[in-house]
Amino acid sequence: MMSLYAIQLECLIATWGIVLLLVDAFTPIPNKRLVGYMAAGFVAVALLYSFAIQPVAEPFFHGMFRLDPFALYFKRLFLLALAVVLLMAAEFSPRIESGVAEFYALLMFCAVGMLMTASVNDFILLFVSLELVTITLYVLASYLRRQLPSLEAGTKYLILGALASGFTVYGIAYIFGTTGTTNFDRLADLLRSQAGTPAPAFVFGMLLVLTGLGFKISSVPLQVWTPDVYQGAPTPVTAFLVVGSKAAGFALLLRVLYAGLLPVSMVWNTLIAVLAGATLLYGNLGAIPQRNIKRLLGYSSIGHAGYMLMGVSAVNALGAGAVLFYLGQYAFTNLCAFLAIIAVTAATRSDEIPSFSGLGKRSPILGLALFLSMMSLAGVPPLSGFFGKFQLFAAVVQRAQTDSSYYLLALIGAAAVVISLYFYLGVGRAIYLQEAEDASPIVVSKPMRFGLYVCMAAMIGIGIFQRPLVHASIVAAKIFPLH
Amino acid sequence: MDILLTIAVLLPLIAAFVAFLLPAKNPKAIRALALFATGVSLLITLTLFASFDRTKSGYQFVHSISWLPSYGCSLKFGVDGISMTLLLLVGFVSFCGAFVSSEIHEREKEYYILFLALATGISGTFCTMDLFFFYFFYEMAVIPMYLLIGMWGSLPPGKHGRTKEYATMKLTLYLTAGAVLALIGLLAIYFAGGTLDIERLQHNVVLARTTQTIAFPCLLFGFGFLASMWPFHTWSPLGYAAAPTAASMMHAGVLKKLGAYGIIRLALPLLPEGARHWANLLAVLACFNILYAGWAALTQRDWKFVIGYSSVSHMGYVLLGIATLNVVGVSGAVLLMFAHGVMAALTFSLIGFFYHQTHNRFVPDLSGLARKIPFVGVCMVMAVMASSGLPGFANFASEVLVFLGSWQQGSTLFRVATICAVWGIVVTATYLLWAVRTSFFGPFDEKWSMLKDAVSFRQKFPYALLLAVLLTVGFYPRLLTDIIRQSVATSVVSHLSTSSEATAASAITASNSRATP
Amino acid sequence: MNHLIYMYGTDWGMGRFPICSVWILLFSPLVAAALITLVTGKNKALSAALSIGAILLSFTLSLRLFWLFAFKGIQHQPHPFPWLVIGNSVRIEFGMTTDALALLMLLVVTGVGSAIHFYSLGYMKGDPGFSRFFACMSLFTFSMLGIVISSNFIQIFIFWELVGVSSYLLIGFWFEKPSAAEAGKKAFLTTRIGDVGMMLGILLLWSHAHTFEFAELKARLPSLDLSIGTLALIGVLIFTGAMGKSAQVPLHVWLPDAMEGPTPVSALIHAATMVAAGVYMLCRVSWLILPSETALWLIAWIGGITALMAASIAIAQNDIKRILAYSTLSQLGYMVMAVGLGGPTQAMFHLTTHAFFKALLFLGAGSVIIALHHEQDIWKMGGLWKKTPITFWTFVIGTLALAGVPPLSGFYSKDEILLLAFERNQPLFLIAVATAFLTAYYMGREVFVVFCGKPRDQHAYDHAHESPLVMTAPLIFLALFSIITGWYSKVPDFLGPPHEAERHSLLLTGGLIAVPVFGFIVALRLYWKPDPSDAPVKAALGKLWTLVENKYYFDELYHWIIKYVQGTIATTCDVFDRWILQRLGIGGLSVGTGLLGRTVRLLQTGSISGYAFFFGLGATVIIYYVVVR
Amino acid sequence: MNVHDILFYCFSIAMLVCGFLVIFSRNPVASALFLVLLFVFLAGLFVLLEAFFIAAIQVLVYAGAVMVLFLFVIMLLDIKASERRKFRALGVAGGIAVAAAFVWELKIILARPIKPLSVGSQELRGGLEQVVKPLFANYMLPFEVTALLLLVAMIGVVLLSRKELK
Amino acid sequence: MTTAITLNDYLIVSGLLFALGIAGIIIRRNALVIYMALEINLNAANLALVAFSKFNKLVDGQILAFFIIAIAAAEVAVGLAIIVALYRRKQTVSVDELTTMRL
Repeated sequence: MMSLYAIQLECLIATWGIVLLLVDAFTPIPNKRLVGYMAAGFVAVALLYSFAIQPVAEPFFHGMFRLDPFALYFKRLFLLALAVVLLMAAEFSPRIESGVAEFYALLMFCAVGMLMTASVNDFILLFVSLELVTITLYVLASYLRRQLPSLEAGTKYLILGALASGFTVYGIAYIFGTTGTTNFDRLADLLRSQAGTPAPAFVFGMLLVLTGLGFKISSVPLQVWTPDVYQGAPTPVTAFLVVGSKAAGFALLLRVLYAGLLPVSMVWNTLIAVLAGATLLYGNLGAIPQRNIKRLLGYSSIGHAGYMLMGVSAVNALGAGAVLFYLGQYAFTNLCAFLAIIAVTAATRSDEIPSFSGLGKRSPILGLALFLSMMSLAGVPPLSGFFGKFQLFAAVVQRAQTDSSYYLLALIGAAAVVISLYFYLGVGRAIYLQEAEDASPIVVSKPMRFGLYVCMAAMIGIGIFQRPLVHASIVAAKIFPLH
Repeated sequence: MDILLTIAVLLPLIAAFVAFLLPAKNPKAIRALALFATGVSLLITLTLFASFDRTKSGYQFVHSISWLPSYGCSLKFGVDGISMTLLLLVGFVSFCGAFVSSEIHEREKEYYILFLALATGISGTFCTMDLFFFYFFYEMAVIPMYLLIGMWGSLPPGKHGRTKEYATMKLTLYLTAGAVLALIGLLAIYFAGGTLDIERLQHNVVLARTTQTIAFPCLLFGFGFLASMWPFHTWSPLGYAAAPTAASMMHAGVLKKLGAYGIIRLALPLLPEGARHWANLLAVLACFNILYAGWAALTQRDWKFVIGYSSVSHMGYVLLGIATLNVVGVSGAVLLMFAHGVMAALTFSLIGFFYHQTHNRFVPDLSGLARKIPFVGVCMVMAVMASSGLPGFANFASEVLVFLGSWQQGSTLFRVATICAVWGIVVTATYLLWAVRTSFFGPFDEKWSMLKDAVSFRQKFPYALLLAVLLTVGFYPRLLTDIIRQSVATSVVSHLSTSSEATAASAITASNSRATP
Repeated sequence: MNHLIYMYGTDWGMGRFPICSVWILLFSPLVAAALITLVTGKNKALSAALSIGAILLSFTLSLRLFWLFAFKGIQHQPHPFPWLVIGNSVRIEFGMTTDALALLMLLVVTGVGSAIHFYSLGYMKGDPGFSRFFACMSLFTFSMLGIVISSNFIQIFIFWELVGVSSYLLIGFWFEKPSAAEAGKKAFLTTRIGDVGMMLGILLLWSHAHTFEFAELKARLPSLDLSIGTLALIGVLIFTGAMGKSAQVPLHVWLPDAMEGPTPVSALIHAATMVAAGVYMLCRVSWLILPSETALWLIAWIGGITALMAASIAIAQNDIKRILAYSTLSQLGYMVMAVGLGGPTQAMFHLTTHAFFKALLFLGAGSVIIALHHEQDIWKMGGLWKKTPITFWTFVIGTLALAGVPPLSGFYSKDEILLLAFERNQPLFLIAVATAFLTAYYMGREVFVVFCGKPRDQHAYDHAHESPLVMTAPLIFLALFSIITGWYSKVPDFLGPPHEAERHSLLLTGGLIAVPVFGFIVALRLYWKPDPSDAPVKAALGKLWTLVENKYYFDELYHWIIKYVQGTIATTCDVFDRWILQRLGIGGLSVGTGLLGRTVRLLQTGSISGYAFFFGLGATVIIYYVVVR
Repeated sequence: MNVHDILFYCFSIAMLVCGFLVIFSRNPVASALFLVLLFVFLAGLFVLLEAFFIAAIQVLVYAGAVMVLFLFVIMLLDIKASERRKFRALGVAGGIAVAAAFVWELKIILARPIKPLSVGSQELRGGLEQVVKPLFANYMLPFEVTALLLLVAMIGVVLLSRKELK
Repeated sequence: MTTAITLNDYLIVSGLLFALGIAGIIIRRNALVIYMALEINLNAANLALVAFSKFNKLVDGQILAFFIIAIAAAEVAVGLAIIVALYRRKQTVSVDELTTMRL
């Protein structure tokens, strides 16, 4: 029974997904949107409910599943993302030819997978839940199956994703083979017990796993798919990729590195630092010439993966907390951006940046929302992104006190900030400084408005009153033996 | 009493939020709100200045709200002599800026919101005693500037061959680059010093040499970007030229001072080793600012570019004063920051006054305006005289102090630097008098017969106020220098009292039997 | 030390009348200026009244102080007021020196000043900028008085700058005249160049003595044991300041152009007082200069050269005021030379006398100009003595005084200087004599051409008329003084260390009297005719004439320097800024980043196989670096 | 050199050859058929490793279901000859290079014999219960998740491959 | 029965198989064949797992192999469905055609 307590959220969402499938049979087409709002509302309730769940110290399911603060932090994050993405999906539903309710349902199943990843404490469960997320996203990415971009995105995501999971599982095999366990805690104990540098075969496996996870968080060298898939996939799915799937990837990465592989951190932290630098540069440089906003956000999400990897590579409590905080605010920021984008593209039928020009006049609320989210992504106070970056830089500089080569990473980060500001302001310029060719105002539905207000409030609120989220993230990061 | 300071700082931001809620249909109300907010915070600042204890050297009116316990970070405001002076500057300039903003006639709501946010950002940076919030406010001033210039600015074509979008983008990127660079240094200080509280850092923390050598260049160049230190100055004339009047005032007047303030407040006292190591380079760069920018200004034809370059060259004096690392020089630098701030604001507001009517600010195109707009002409002549260091205006006192300080520093390099600086005054006078003579004197050109002078009190007020400030401080500089000196001596120079300073001081105490009447 | 002479009291002086009187004396003109600008600008009469009242007040007060000092031996010296204090290292005070030197100068300034203020009432009548004129005049008076009573270097520098600006404003008074605006600018900048040197001198001195106070420095100078070089350098640097203000070669170019200003301005500022400020300052700090031979030598020669050069230029000028301007130059040269020869006393004496007769001459010229409705070319005048008798006779008196004909004041003061030169430096003596001759000659030329002969412009002549009383009264007043000032031969002694000149042979004195007379005779021969002309002289001098006519091509030289040297530097900076720094540096950086972005993008081929290859490659590379190596 | 070893070498070599042919045979159908063989030989290796349960699953699921699916799709789409164009030299070179590099690294890595940090107590005699019991005891959760995953797959396939509904 | 075949031999074989898989993915343009290559990758992993579990005397390897097989089946189903959809839309399964979104 205790174990059911552990997975209650997963069960809740899964059942609701199945219920949706049934409901679908009895709802006429026009009400599909309503169903979406209902689903979103339900998830929101679940989100609120999740705050009633208390973390539990010891693991469940023979040590492969944890319900610690870290897990809860991420579960809430995923629920939030799911709720807003469902809202988007509802807005988006007119553009889905067939199977709207299935769309909602799949999103929920995907979320179940993510909820799992938050608690994963064992490589087998890691693989399975990761696959649940990924395979669902294959379907979702190629959901608009009569539009080539969507299909293309789906195919790319499918093949490269499968390749990545091939790497992952092969790596798992080697980790299992060289240590004889798949459980993170056990792994950590064993590694701690063993003296000297780990066996090359083990490191080999570790690296393959990391590369595989790198695919999910789209870090170098497995980042190339990101822009294409983000551009092609249906916008709600893109949002889910940015917010959910990336967060899931980081949840796993943090677990694996900090819970499982911490004793051998000397082997991997340099690697992560280098990858962070490379990812930062790749994402931000590549974004400069972009004209399509979804593609731009694709590149920018690579860049942000780089920022967060900075925090990961610092291997200190500050860094872990910073990454968690960053993911939290990143969710709000991106959701805000994508809400705005969906609303605009619904009117303009184009997600090229020029089609956003004059948005500030056409629809002040959308313009403001998009502008604020861009600025938050760029890390400008008083928005949440600013404090996120501040913490990440702090983590790196703290690390640099002992290993001054990290100053270099900080400098790369600084350069990245400047570059990123350039292309984010490119969007901002379109919104406020340029004139629209047709100045017809854009109507925004009430739920949409609500969502936008919530996200904006969150962005500004977190940016100014950082305390609650910082506290939460620190508590969540405490589970790792970092200092 | 202490809460007043916090109010003075945050009032504009609060007003901005209120304005956000007000309907855009009623610009009058929003404008009134902006005037009210800036005016009240100016009044509060003046009261604070009046009740400022001139005998104490530490921070006063300290008010602190615990913000982020995990970082030991708290929203803590407090002023010492230096920041008090600069807070006054912000008060005057932002009030006058709000005043002259009446020229804005489209999207007032957004305009005033951004303007107020900008004001808080700047004054917050000057008053905060917490590293995090220092950086927070510092960065917060950047984006409003971007929009202010981008949405309400104007950049007539010229040899620069740029658009206002380019200008504002360049400005924003420069400022951010500087900010992030500085951030690294600040964080290094934080981790080495173990606290975010600037006062604590200043008093009982001595940072390791390695940290200093790494962190100081970060701060120096990071803040140098904002202080338009050569060769990182190119954003600034362009930015001013493109900005709307009030934005140029705020920017040339106060925003630019943030950089120098950062160096004085953080870099010098916290990283004395680094400071001594880099002082000479700073002095050289300062000379480049002074002369190079001055000569460049000689070739400008657009009023705003002339003034833009001149403000770059004036920042050179500030940097030189900082580089001297002695009480006289640094005090001079601080006073000059104040004086130049007011002067630049005055000049830009005057340019704005006639540009708003002529839509032309190319010096050769204008001629004999003084007949048509005598009041503005007189103010402009006075502003120009102030800027070229005429006694009676605050600028003179501060420049003299800078000269004295830099001469007192003693090394040959600084002697040469001083000579350059003194020569810089002639260069300044050359281009400023040229500009005034060309566009205000000489035969009146009939095509400007539509010009209207400032007649009503409302129109004259901001210019009169700024001039009054300049003259008051110019006639009695001790109004500010006393408190500046207190703080500079105790909280800046005491950390890096170089040998030359020490000897000079001893020699003087020996000589000045009547030092204290 | 001058603690002793703080007569009364403790505070800087709102205590008893005699002390605060010094402050009133100084500030009343400033108050007048402020009031006129802020309040009474509209009301011309009231403005003029304010300004004149102010200067009269100063005049009476300075008379009183002088009287007290000279006959009661009381000196009022208020406590200094600390104006700018930074710890121990910098202490700039606002003090008052009221010693003999200052008092004499006060008298000159306020006395001549009052006369000229009155005169301006008539001269500026009906000018739209009437009030502005008087405001500026008062501002100038204030600044000039400030220089006179300054007690330390920074203070004197402050007022130094202030007179500079007020002269800028007054020269450019008719700012719509491009030439006037230009002249103002030129004057300001040229003097500024001198000020740079002065500022550096002050800094250098301060870095050794750590004080700016004259009294203190004077007392401590010996104990500082400065090296000869330093001393000389300080002296020269300080002197550059004087060079700018007193228009010594090579910084003399601004003074002739300054004649663009209204004539009273030329009389007050560019003849009587401000231009003499340099000389005054040199006398004030003579203790600093006298010890250094080098400095003295340089000063003396520059003075001499200026004197001769200006005099020679004056013979070829056609503008009634420019001739006077050049004569001012050469007289200033005399004074500076006197200082350089170690005779500040003589310099001050000549300064005093010169102030009166030169002001007189200018006012006379002004009266002529008014009479001919702003005609300034002497070749368009002639035979005016019948029409404007008062102007004529006063002008003649001034001329004689200037030329140094006994018993007028000029004779005594100039005589002192010539004798000094005779003792100390023979070559300079010859130069001085030559100058004296030229002075007599060109003044004679002016008088004869302007007042004698038959009118060359009949129409103008017919409409010419004598100026009103408000203008002629000052003329008479000044004429009186230019006669008598010299007699009161105690002036030099009164100025302190009487210079023990052994009685010279009558021959020398006689010669000195003969020189100007000879000059007049030459002028008489050449220009005492119905329609005089320069033709014979031109013919006689040939190339020399064109040289002096073009003022030795100084303006052209400076123009060339400004155009080519400064212009080149400026353009270089500008080009460097726009092309190297912005386009190449920043532009290059941004373009480079952009290109980097585009190159990075090239990985994004969109082909799955390519991506897969990238994956595999990345993985293998990572494994290679982490494990295999 | 006993039977076991011989079988190992036969199976491995055969399997690798099949793998090679899967990749390099022009006709997808051929590739598919070689893939079946590959699976079978792999099953053989599993048997050698005494993992009978896995071997069985391998044959059932892969050689059975998956391959049928592949063949079915191939037939359904009947790839035209034009599809079977020649390989790109660049692609081949890249692929082989990466593969070679990978193998080379693996050889170097495996040069050091692997001694696991922990080993089990008793030999695996790959009977069902040895595998299945933990599957339903310790690994219940992944099992359930897999079930959900299959559901998702089902929905996905239905949605993606059904004919357009007007 | 005793055998000379060591763990390394199995690992080498699986490594070769994995390498083959990667090579296949990079070389082939036909989505179906690429998909087969992906399956090869998973099988290589399976081989390694089973070998490890044999030599470590731990069953977890086989369990994971089991899950991999099951999931692979699902993946194949979804993947093929996508490919079919792609073919319906574009009449091709060559991934060279899928480069509309690039740079």
